[in-house]
Amino acid sequence: MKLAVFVSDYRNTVDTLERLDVEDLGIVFVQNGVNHAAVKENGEPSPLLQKKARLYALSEDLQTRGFTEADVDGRVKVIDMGELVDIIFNDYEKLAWL
Amino acid sequence: MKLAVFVSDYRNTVDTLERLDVEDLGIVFVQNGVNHAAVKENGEPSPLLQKKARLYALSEDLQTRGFTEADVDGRVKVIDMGELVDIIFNDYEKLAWL
Amino acid sequence: MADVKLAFIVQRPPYKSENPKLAITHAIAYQVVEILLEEGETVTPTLCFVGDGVLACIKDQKAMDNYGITSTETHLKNALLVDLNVLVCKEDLERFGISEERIIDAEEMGAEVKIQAVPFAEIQKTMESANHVLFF
Amino acid sequence: MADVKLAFIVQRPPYKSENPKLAITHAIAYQVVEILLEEGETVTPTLCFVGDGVLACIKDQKAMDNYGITSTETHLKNALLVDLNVLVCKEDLERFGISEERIIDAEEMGAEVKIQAVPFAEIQKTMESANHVLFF
Amino acid sequence: MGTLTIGCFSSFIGSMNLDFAFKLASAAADKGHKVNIWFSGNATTVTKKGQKHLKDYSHGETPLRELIEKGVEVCTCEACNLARGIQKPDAVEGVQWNAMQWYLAKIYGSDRVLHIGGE
Amino acid sequence: MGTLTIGCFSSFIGSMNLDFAFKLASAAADKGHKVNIWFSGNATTVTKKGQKHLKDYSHGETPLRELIEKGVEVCTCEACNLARGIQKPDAVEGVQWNAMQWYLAKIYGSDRVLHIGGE
Repeated sequence: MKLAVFVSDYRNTVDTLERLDVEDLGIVFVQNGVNHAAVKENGEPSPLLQKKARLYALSEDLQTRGFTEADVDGRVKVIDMGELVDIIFNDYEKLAWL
Repeated sequence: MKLAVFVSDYRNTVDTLERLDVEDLGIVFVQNGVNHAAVKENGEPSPLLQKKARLYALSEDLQTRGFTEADVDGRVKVIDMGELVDIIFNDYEKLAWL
Repeated sequence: MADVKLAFIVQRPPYKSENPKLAITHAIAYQVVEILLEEGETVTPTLCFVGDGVLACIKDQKAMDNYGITSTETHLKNALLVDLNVLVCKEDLERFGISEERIIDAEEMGAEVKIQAVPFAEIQKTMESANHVLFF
Repeated sequence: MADVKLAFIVQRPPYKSENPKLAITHAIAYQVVEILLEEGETVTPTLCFVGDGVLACIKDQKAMDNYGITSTETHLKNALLVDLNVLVCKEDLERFGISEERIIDAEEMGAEVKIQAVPFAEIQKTMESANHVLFF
Repeated sequence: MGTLTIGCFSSFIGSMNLDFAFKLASAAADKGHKVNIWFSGNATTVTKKGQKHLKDYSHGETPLRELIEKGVEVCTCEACNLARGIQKPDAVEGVQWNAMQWYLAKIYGSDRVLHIGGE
Repeated sequence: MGTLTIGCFSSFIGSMNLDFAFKLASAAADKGHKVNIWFSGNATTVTKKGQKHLKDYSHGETPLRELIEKGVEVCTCEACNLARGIQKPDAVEGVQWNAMQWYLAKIYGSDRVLHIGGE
């Protein structure tokens, strides 16, 4: 399954993403989810960045929270809303907002 | 400090309760917080029940979720809304809703 | 002329937000969607409870007595009465120690289907075969 | 004739709910509360950021540019301009690797106070000496 | 007898926070305590009058009116209401319209404060 | 060009979910895609007209009107609105009033569905 998962929170109260078995996974960090891409805790990046997945973070939501591209982990691609639209239509068949 | 903390969620996204140093602590499980009092995970009761605190759970909120007193851990006192009012005014000086 | 399959995944407990209830009511609407579709077009939702969402399936919810609102239990019974396919994750039921006799059913109301406790792998398959997934 | 001390504790990140913003605006209202109180009665809030709440203190928030809404940064600057006591948990700043130069200030606007990074123990003391605690 | 001030910041319908606050306020008032309630943020939509009482949904209007009748003081954040398109004539009668200082002033005179934050 | 249906279930103001949905819908429409938006639960309060545009708050009315002008189809859950005291004449013009089957029917004809659940 080609699935793009939207992570909009920094702390998740669901473990769905850990359990899902997805062959072609994208993780899109939006809203407070961008903290996963831009913040380290005790020097450690978010465990979500270790998933076998293409990783994206929305530039608008990074900027809103005072982050710049320099803060973003190298594994994460910074995209804008227009690029997100293309990713949604071209790269994934199903979308999940956790 | 005499503090009554209201826990209204099953999954907490804040660690405030772990860090607070309170000499006279009450924990009141309300709404989905009652799951801490009535549900075990893998046979283990919620870690919150091990806090050095007086523990209460609201009967109305247990019943709403299909629980009876028989489900509730022995350390937790089941109270109704009227008893909660008395606890608020008689036993604690400050209240915190996490 | 086709059927569109939907996986409704309820992953949070009831009574914290309207999510679990709205998952059920939206799934039930599959019964009346035909008035907005062409002949032969259908929508088939499967309603799946996983994680803390399985807590929605515990019977004897006294939401009406205590808060004057329809319980999630009543909504689930309505779902069973319209033959909706309702799955609950077996591993999560076991994790919470919820026995099968505590699971809601609507037999006394004449429902022909029951909530089925299935391994997570089956819920995964439901998501794979669905055209769209909706997480609540 | 007395002063009532309040501890406002912001423990969640901004932009997920209105909580952090409302904590700031409610604390700022201490400036105008006297119109509703008797002579000599005052309310003194201390605004404390702990846990993920410290993320509210990062400067250069472009909420207006991107979403057309006042940033939490602007609200915090307003708080400093009215001499509100604002504390941020040092341990949490360190945990997130947020250096002091990334913390919001309102010096260029003429504020005389700054956000103070303090150990959690001091925030604990603030709660102890407060008449009431308000968790956001 | 004491004074309890409750601050409500959560959305109306769904979270049960407002339902809880109403029941607590009612129980405290029944025991003779003075109760004040402040609505801010998404909670302010509960002050809109004309709520159709459908059993599927939490209902705010009837409990609000009952509380006001019992002498509970209720106030809503004017700016929060206006931002949501709710004008004062649209609100339940007896609900006061004011700003944050109302809450602080009520807290000043309270023995207990239960601040129920937003979601 | 494809069809995207977005389901919005979160509270208006605060969570930024609706702000995000509006921006995404607008970007998709600008690229020539067909977009549908369904409001249910606490999200339905965004359809109330007469929202005062205060800079401190997310504003729903103007973006909604812009989206409708761009051809985005917008529908709100009638029962959810009525439970919150919002009648049809109180709603932004051009917003459709219907029930859950509207959402399912739009999903039927969609290439992509982004269901943004509640808080």
